[in-house]
Amino acid sequence: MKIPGFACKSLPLAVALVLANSAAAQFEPDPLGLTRELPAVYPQSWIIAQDASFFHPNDGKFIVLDAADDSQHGRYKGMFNGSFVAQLAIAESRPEMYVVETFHSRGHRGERTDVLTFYDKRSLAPVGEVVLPPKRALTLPIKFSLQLVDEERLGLVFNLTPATSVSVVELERREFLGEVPIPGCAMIFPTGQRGFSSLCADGAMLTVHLDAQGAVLSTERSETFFDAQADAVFEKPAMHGRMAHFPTFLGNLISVDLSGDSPVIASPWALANGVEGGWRPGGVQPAEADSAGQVYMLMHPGGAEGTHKDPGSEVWVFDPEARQLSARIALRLPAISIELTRGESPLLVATNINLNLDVYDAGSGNHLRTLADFGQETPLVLHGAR
Amino acid sequence: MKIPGFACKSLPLAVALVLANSAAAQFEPDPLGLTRELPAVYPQSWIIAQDASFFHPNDGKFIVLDAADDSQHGRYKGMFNGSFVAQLAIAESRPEMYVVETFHSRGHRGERTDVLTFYDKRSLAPVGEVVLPPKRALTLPIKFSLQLVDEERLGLVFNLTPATSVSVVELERREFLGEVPIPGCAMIFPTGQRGFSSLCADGAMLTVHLDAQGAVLSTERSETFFDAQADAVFEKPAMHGRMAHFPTFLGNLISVDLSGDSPVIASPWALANGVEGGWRPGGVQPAEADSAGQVYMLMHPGGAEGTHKDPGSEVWVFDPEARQLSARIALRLPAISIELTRGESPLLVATNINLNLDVYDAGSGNHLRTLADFGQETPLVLHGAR
Amino acid sequence: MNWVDRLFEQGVRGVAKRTSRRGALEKIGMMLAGAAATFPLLPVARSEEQESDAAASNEGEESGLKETGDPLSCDYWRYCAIDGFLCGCCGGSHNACPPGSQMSRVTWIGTCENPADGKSYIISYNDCCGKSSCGNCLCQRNERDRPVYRTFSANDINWCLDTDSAIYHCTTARVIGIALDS
Amino acid sequence: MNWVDRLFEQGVRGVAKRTSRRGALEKIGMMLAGAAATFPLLPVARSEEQESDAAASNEGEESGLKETGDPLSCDYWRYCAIDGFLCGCCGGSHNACPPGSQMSRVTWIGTCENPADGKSYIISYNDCCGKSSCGNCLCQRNERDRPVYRTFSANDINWCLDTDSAIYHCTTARVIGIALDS
Repeated sequence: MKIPGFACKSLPLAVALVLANSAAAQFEPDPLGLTRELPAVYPQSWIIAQDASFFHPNDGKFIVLDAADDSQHGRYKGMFNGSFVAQLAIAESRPEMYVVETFHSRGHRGERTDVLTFYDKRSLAPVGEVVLPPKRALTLPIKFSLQLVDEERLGLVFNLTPATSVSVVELERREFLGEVPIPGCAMIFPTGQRGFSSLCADGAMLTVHLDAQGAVLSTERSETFFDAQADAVFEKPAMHGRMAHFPTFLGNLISVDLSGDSPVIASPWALANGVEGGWRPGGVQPAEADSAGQVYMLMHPGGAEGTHKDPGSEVWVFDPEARQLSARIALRLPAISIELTRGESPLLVATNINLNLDVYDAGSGNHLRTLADFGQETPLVLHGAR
Repeated sequence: MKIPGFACKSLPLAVALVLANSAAAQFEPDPLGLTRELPAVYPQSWIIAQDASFFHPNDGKFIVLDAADDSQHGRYKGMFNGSFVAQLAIAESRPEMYVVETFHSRGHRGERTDVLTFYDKRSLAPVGEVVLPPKRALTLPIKFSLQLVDEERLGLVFNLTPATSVSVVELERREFLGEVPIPGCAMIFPTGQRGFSSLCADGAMLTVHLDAQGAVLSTERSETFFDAQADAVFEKPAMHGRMAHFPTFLGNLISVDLSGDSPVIASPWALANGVEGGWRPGGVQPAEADSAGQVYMLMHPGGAEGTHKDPGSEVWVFDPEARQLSARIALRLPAISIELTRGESPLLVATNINLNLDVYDAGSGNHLRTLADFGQETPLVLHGAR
Repeated sequence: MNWVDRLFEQGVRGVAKRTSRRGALEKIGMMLAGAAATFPLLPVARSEEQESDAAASNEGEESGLKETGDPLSCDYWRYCAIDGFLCGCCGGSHNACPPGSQMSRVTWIGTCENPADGKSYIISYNDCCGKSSCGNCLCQRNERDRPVYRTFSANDINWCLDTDSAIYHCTTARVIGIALDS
Repeated sequence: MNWVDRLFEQGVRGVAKRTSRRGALEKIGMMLAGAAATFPLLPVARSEEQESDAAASNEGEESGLKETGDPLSCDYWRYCAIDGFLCGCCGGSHNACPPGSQMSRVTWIGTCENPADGKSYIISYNDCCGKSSCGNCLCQRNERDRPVYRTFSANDINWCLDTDSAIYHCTTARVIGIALDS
């Protein structure tokens, strides 16, 4: 459908100017195509803020930030997307990160496709993907919806249709292996060499061990150890290695050792024992551990039925072995999520109720800085980078 | 990969309660599956706010609002999505609206697909689509990137790759017909029966007439009538029927009659003739006409090179036939876009610099209400509904 | 006062504010803790109830239920365990989806006390799906909300599961029965 | 003072505020008029210039160009006609893309005066593409911007056109020559 008589119109004059002058210029023109890269191992002070973009959830973001950097631009290292309440896992043994996300062929309609996307830590570019059964759990961000086991050879994705199961992905060959049903149970807590545990509605824990091909080797159900109606355990434990510290709604802590084949479940103890004020844990991501195994917990006073997602006005620091409260950090602003950076002098980073990130010295509790205006909408969950 | 020994876990107790009681209840349970509908012809006071969601552009929205409704919830009629700076056209002869939008197979990456999506005005549901060459112009919202001609039988989509062309779609059969190159020219201004005109970089107007199959019947190039360097015409005229009133950067108005086969281009006249202060038109959508043919223009004082997108502090009302300024409306807040509702007593709606919509009586200039908090991010352009 | 309300009282995010005495929560920031709207398992609902063909009719006005309160306010009694955008602020109502969205039929249920008669009713929180977040009147009340393993009472789950699209738009609150213990 | 600056002075939208004396514009609201970052036609650039393989190296520091001002500020001289998010605030720099984004090679050019030597230079505003809006340091300066029919000088166009993805992330400002008329 050509229009006769139309010639190619003249190039803009400015182009001619460039060509005429670049040879004679006293300087080198800026190079074309430069793209920044990041280190293969992220510094200890880096975190990744998971922005679910709740008001625009197809445009979720994972924003890489240096929590130790006082400069607005210097702290912003890069960003990668995650579509429709995506989940993130970060490998330690290779420079990779994994995002499980959901697309529709026409944005908000059309065929649904669930994908595990592989990101290179250095380039922040997608380097591979595995298409999954379109069953992954669509929930607010919970770290235990995507976990790595078998020395990071297998990726496990929590599904909810509402029937619950786990999709198994081989990460080196980038291959979907299969699906393991976990009826009545939810979430993925890595267990032993190549297994995982889940919390069940009846107050028990289900443990499944896999073989290298992702097939079920064995399953085991624990005794009932909590009552979801009377005192539910959060499905978001503070993890220190294979030790999972589960807070409960009423303010108990139940530590579960998942290093062996069978979970070893310790007796609960009261976090606020002897402290007045009805303090309870709460928030979106209420509990985390540092590299030394100390447990940090967002706490709010006046706890009652329904306050388990209230922001915490303090972070309490516990020694889980001694079963002791070792410090209380009064927050500058109430917070909904916390994370600790790695290493001996960790930073405590908290998503405050303004949806900015407050950075504290975890040892002294001193507020160091606030990370604001980094392109975020709803940075609900924080991940310590590595 | 079944786990032996797993039975289906018990249904929640509450379900049993429902079943046990619903028969005995003294009331009718709420019906299931109700969905609201809208009228096939929208009331005169309705507008559609085009939210490009510039910070999350894959989640653009078209929000249907009643500008005459004082109630926060009552004014919100519904919403439909538009992906990645979509464009909207509204049919008058049938209850349909058209959105041209862009998808990638993986949200922000992967294969690009451009689509013209058909919406039913009553259901606000997508009822069809035509896949287009992935060439549509990705710009900030401009109404003249998507236009209807031939008594709304043909839809025309402006392409920019950066070569410019127009995709032609048959709207009744929902079929892509072909592509018309318009080198050196841009935008679509419906002309005559089945044609369109475009503005060209050299200051001329190109007019193309099509046959019913979308093939080019004739093309015509006007005399040069403006200088894009010295005094560019905005590519966003105020349209009244087939009469296009183009403001220029320096504040002239050039009216072009597009009702016949050839554009009839009137001589320019100065909008601010005799008014002190260096007033010029400006904004994202600076000019609109009402049903009577009056032209409304966002104006800012102190105009200079580069101020042509500044928000206007006043709306000036012109009689284009008399070439006269007939009224000045001082805005409550400066605005970047305006629109008029239909009918004899139109409302003037303006996107203010807070990104809320101020509603004025177009006749008196009185501020009536502000439409805020309707789920918008960046409602850059307004469309009078019909 | 709920912490979400406190957030708005502080006015810390300009766009996040109460817009009327209704107390309907608006816009950003309030879904901080929980929000995807959603609700535990009632697959039974699919078979037990007739789907209505009527559009925007019979939205419960003549159901015989004694009513009080404002369905556009987060305080409304039926929302005791809701977590999401109120469909009444999105072009729908407390029991009808906005135009162009599709109601999920598998839902989560809550138990709320009706102040008009003092009885507790079973509420089915049907999500409306297929368009992106409505963004208006985000309402979060966590009473008897439980973690995701208690699927049938966890409000962090998106229940656009049996719909053509998994994308969440807003949430309704349908009365479907009387709770035995009331 | 630019109207965008005025918007922030007014502080009308809580999230939209200046965050430092740099004057770098932050977040929402500022792209009100124009913004998709982008810029007229220089297809010639593709063939005339060598693409560098180096990552994050030789970002212009030793180019021999006299420099002044702050590349993280919207006031920076190279940005005289930019319209978009500054890549320097997004993990890149004024002439390098953030990690994982891809630089467009067909670009629009502007002509800006360098206050350090009083000469006018040709600036190529290469977009970085393939990730969604960076959202930081939105900077809009409309000097010599023209409507879309003047494609090579219209800043309302998204120039992620020769890239793997059409999605716009942020914008760089590369000096590529001296303007004859300076």
